[in-house]
Amino acid sequence: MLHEELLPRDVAVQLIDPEGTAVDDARYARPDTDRLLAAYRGLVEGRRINDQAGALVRQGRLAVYPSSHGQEACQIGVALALGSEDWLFPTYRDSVAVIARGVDPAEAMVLLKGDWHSGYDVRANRVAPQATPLATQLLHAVGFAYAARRRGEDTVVVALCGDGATSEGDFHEAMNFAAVFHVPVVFFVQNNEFAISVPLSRQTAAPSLAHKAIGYGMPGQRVDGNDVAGVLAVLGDAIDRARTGDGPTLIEAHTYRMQAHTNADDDTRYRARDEVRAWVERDPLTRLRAHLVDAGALTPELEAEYAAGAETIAAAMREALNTDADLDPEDLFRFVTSTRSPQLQEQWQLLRDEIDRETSAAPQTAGGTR
Amino acid sequence: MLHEELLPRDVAVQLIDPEGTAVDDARYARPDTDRLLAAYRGLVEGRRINDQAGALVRQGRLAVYPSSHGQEACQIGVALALGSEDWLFPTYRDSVAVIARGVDPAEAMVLLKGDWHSGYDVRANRVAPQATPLATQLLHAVGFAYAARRRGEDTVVVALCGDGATSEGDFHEAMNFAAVFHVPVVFFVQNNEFAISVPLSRQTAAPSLAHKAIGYGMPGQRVDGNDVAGVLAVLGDAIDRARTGDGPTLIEAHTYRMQAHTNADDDTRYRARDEVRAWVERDPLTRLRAHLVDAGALTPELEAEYAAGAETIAAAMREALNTDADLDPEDLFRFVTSTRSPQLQEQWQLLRDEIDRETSAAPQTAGGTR
Amino acid sequence: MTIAHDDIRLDAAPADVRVLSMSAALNLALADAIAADPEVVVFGEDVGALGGVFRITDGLTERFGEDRCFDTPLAESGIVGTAVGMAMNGMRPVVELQFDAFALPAFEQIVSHVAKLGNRTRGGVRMPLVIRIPFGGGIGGVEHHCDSSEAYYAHTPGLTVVSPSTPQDAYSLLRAAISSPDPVIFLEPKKLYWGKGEVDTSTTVDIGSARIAREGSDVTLLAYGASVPLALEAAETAAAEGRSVQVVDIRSLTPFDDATVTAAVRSTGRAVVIAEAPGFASVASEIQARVFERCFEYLEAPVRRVTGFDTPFAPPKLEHWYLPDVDRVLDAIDSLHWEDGA
Amino acid sequence: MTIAHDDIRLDAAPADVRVLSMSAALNLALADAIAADPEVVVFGEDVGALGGVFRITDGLTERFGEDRCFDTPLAESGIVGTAVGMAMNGMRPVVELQFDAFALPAFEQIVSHVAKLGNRTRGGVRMPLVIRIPFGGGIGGVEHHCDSSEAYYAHTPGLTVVSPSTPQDAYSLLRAAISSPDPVIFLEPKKLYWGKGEVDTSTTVDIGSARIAREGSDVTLLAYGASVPLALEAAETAAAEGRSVQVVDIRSLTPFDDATVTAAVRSTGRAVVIAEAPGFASVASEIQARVFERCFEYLEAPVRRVTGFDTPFAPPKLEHWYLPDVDRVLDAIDSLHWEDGA
Ligand SMILES: Cc1ncc(C[n+]2csc(CCOP(=O)(O)OP(=O)(O)O)c2C)c(N)n1
Ligand SMILES: Cc1ncc(C[n+]2csc(CCOP(=O)(O)OP(=O)(O)O)c2C)c(N)n1
Ligand SMILES: [Mg+2]
Ligand SMILES: [Mg+2]
Repeated sequence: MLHEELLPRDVAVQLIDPEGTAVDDARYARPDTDRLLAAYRGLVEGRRINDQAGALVRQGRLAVYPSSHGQEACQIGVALALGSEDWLFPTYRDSVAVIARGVDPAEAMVLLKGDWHSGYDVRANRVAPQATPLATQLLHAVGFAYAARRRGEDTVVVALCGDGATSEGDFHEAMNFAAVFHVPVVFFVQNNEFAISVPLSRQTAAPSLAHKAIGYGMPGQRVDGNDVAGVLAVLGDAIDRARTGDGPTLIEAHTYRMQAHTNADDDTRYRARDEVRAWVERDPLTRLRAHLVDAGALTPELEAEYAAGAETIAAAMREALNTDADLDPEDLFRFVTSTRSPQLQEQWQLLRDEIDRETSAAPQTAGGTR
Repeated sequence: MLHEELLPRDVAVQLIDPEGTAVDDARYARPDTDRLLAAYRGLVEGRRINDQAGALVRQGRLAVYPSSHGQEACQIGVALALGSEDWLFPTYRDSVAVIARGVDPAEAMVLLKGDWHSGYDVRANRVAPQATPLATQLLHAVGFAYAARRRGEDTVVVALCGDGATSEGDFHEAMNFAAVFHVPVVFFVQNNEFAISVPLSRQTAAPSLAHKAIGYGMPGQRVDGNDVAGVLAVLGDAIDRARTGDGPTLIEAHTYRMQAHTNADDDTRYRARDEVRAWVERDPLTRLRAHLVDAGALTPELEAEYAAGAETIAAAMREALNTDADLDPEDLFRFVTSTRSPQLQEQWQLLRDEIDRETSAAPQTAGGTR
Repeated sequence: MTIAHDDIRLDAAPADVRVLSMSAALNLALADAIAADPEVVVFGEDVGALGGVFRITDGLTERFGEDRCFDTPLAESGIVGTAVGMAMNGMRPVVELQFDAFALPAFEQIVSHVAKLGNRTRGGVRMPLVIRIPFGGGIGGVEHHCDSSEAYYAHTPGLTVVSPSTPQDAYSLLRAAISSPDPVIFLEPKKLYWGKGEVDTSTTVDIGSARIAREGSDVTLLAYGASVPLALEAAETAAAEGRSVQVVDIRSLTPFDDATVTAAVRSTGRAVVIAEAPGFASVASEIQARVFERCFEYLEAPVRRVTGFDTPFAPPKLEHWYLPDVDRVLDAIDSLHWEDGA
Repeated sequence: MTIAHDDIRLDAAPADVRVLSMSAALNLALADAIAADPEVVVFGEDVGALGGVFRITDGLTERFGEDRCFDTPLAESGIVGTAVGMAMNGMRPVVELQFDAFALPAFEQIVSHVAKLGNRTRGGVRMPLVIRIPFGGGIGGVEHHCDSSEAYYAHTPGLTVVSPSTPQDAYSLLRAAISSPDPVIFLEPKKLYWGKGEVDTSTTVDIGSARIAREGSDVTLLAYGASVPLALEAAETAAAEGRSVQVVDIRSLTPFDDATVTAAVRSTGRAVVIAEAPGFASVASEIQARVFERCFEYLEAPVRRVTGFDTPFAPPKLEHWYLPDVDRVLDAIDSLHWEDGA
């Protein structure tokens, strides 16, 4: 690859514009209608998941929820672009991608509900635990891909992070290790213009985040992150390259976080309502819907079917989250190491005694444990 | 600045080739003869310092010495390019630059002698302590430059690191902070092709280290690190830009570490003698000498004068290092914090008692302290 | 000075004293420090327009401008490393790291430079910087948001480590930390951010001094941060059961106030150390060991400790089982070989 | 098993036992582990062609190929973070971090992931990885090359932390660490790298077990790493003065062998803990506190500790004043309230 080919385009790849009009591209083909329909279904479900989670937070059933409202094209694009043997390394904001990948919504929400730190079997759907410490998971993705390639598997790993996370040292080290070891990883950055309150302009002075790629000797590309067709095409291309041994790629998807960072955040403190409103016009659902309706592919029946599917997921989320899990205090000690140390056993006994006394005392003296 | 202008050239800037022939450059002017003579004097002294330090290690007077033999054009280029109000943030390998900047050789060697961690007054010559933890000092340089600019000073900070250090997360964070805050820092990477035993090809897959700059939105440039004229020109240009408010620059100087990493290292384990020998022909001294002799500027008298000057420095080093410093055990406790804590005072009393007993016991029972 | 959880009205307090939450007291300390010294700057992630995720820097940018309080790129080593350079060049940076676990990327800068630069340069370069870290649990936060990492810092020579337990100390200790020529790790107990108390801005506190938070003669509770109100509550309950419990707010983990602590425990002959962090190789073990060694002849019973378990911090819904609570403290007190056989 | 500093000839030893330096024993353990399990890989800075700055990986690349032992880019968080991903995917990475202080850039990965991933996933993902770190002083190294950072790791729940003091334990503990399904921080006392001793490759050692390194009845010395030979030397000297000194090699800092340690100290009634690291909030304070608490009724005197000072590690020429030495240990023993009034 020539040096110039490592640089991203000056304008992000876009295959369907905000009005739903097809945009032709010399390099990237638009996914076919079936795939776009599947993507649309995903977007509808993703949006519903975001809305439902928001409602559950307000009802006190979720401790916290970092919404990907507005970023669903990235979330669904990632889930669809991955092959079944591939792996996803997501962040706290990627619950929609995690669920779209097949993880049970209730299990995906365990972290945000507060029952445990991660609630799903990572191997069942090939999804690593959602990572909170920023950019750290990118390195795990690199090591994971290294091991897969070493075993001769053709697994590709897609690692997600946000614009803010690109400033962390671990982002740099992950990109560099990936390039030097030439592992099958695609780094997919959702540039949603904010890291909590800090806008991209405070995060970097680079022409684009994708321009970082050449510094590692890997190709970088920019895509309109609200255009699921573009995301699928650019991501698909990078995944293919990774699978065939052409090494890692950095993709920057330009999107926007439509809601506050989490429910605990107050975004009126740092951005104007006008700015947020302007992005409504670039909504990933509206444009794909317009495109598919224009193409005659999206019928009212299909729309109703998708909406119903999304409702089913939402209902399942409500049900799961309205049930209080039976939590076992001994779990605190069960998984720290594979064999429980004498110290932890002693500590568990202390706690068990307390709980026992509390339980037996409860009938007599409500509230007191002594 | 256009995006393309942030990219380095495909071929490193060179103003004098290995044979000593002048190379013209559209952008960078060759320093005048006086400056080149000053540089040559510096190279002669630098080489002598490296040789002398090596000898002192063999004689057991220095604990360790990371030699910059072969890299003197970088060391001297940096020292000469800096204005007197500017600051240098060097590494363990940059003793020659530190001394060329004005630090007393004996004080510069305190670390390597083992008397203390750093031996010079950083403010006297505006040289930060030589840094051992790789890339960490780049961030200090950024903060330092930030403070200088905030006070309205036109100080420029030049921060040094090696090729290996560019892989560290702190390199990335320093570049990014410098670019975002637009501070007057020049990052000068001496790519000497090795990080201890690890060759550059294992360190990065990038077209060049200078290609990393665009990922931060700052210009990157490559220079022949064995051509002091090129180093002075490229560094001078970047320093001027920084001083006039045009922000940071990343410079990669391509050079070669002619000796082992330190005296403790055995470079025959990881590189062929032929490879090392090939670089003798690109020696920074030979080419500048040829150039200046050809130009009629470097007379035998001047050569003798420079050699004598270098001998004086070497003699001073020998004298300083052959003297055992009077070390005070209380120093262990003196500088930890500005006020000694009761804990440290207690611990010092313990040690003082031990030493007192040892001293009084010594005459009677040699060796024993009880 | 105890925490008043009621929202006492400002006009009810004497002229120079205000009733503030700890978060407001910290905000006031930052504002006063910025106003008092042009070299004081506050920066970190989201400390500007947002005012910090806990609003401790609320309004500072608006009031003092971008030059005095500003956001950085998202990189903790970058934040601390840059602060080191600023401190080398005459500034007094006060940086915020968002949560304990997110201070860890800066650990090399803190241990290898912040803690050591003064010593490395024989005092030639001092490090007058403050690293503020919201610490501890009790707020139902998810993983990585509730750790207590004071042991990492307290074990590192060269660092001063303090933690307030009242709004007054929050104000006074933060002012003292910012004035200190040495680097200070300033740990803010998240759980206490919203608790209120009187703050007299003219009150100063010496770093290195513990505080007798409650007098008592039977047993001494040694605590810091969010464990201090817990200790006070336990003391109250124990009083009802007829035991006179002294509470010492350690407040300054390093330097440590041996004089106050030793005298306190010698006076009662019994002690329990309380801290949220996992107990193994912790500040609590240090205090326990010191007290044992210095009060050996005075002890009626082994010094006990009540700490977090040696497990990762619990998820929100299991937190109540993890955190030291009044009952656990009372149990520890009960185990101290009382003559009445309790 | 004690360290024989004489260069005993190989043919003088019995058939299945070799006399090796600790560095050779570690090298052998790595080679044997690589040979035994295809998922074991060794990587880090300079571990390939160079064989590591201490030559612990000498010859591994040559013998087993680049696939089994290789150099990485120079980035410690990268090394550990990549190892985490490998471990998640079935490999058994053994990484080398060049010196204690240069492990610090990886601290976030170690604390937030290596230590916690197993717990986070309810055991769904285990972390069978080993992080080898040359540790401690005594070799005249310059700043950042001689620290002892075991407290940072031992305080972190989820990590197993071990350190050998003999070539035999170096071999057996490293094999055990590599076989462990859990992450192990393996601390190699630099000062002991070149000391020799017998190594029986069929000897196994349980992580979590301390070792009685010397029998004795008057006082127990508790030590690990390079402090073990120091303790043995002190015991020898004390014996000459008529005191019978027991030495326990802690060996496994976490999990901790309370049973052995408690029984040992109860049997003598006196104890001194020895470690090089600064004492404050250290593993030494933990041991001291544990022993105090568990042996309170058996103690004739307060448990003492002999540790590094609470200062940054000393420069080479001041090191001898900094490091615990025989005299300091003997002084501590002398202070233990002996009936003979010594
Ligand atoms: C190492 C680390 N530092 C700080 C945080 C606190 N934090 C959580 S999310 C966030 C902003 C992340 O921004 P970005 O990477 O753009 O992702 P986004 O939230 O926009 O999806 C911050 C600062 C963290 N989780 N990890
Ligand atoms: C954070 C950190 N990791 C590891 C080391 C050990 N170390 C010292 S020098 C060195 C190689 C550095 O290579 P490079 O940056 O190219 O500089 P050079 O020595 O070639 O001048 C290493 C790995 C260190 N000093 N700091
Ligand atoms: Mg973002
Ligand atoms: Mg190099």
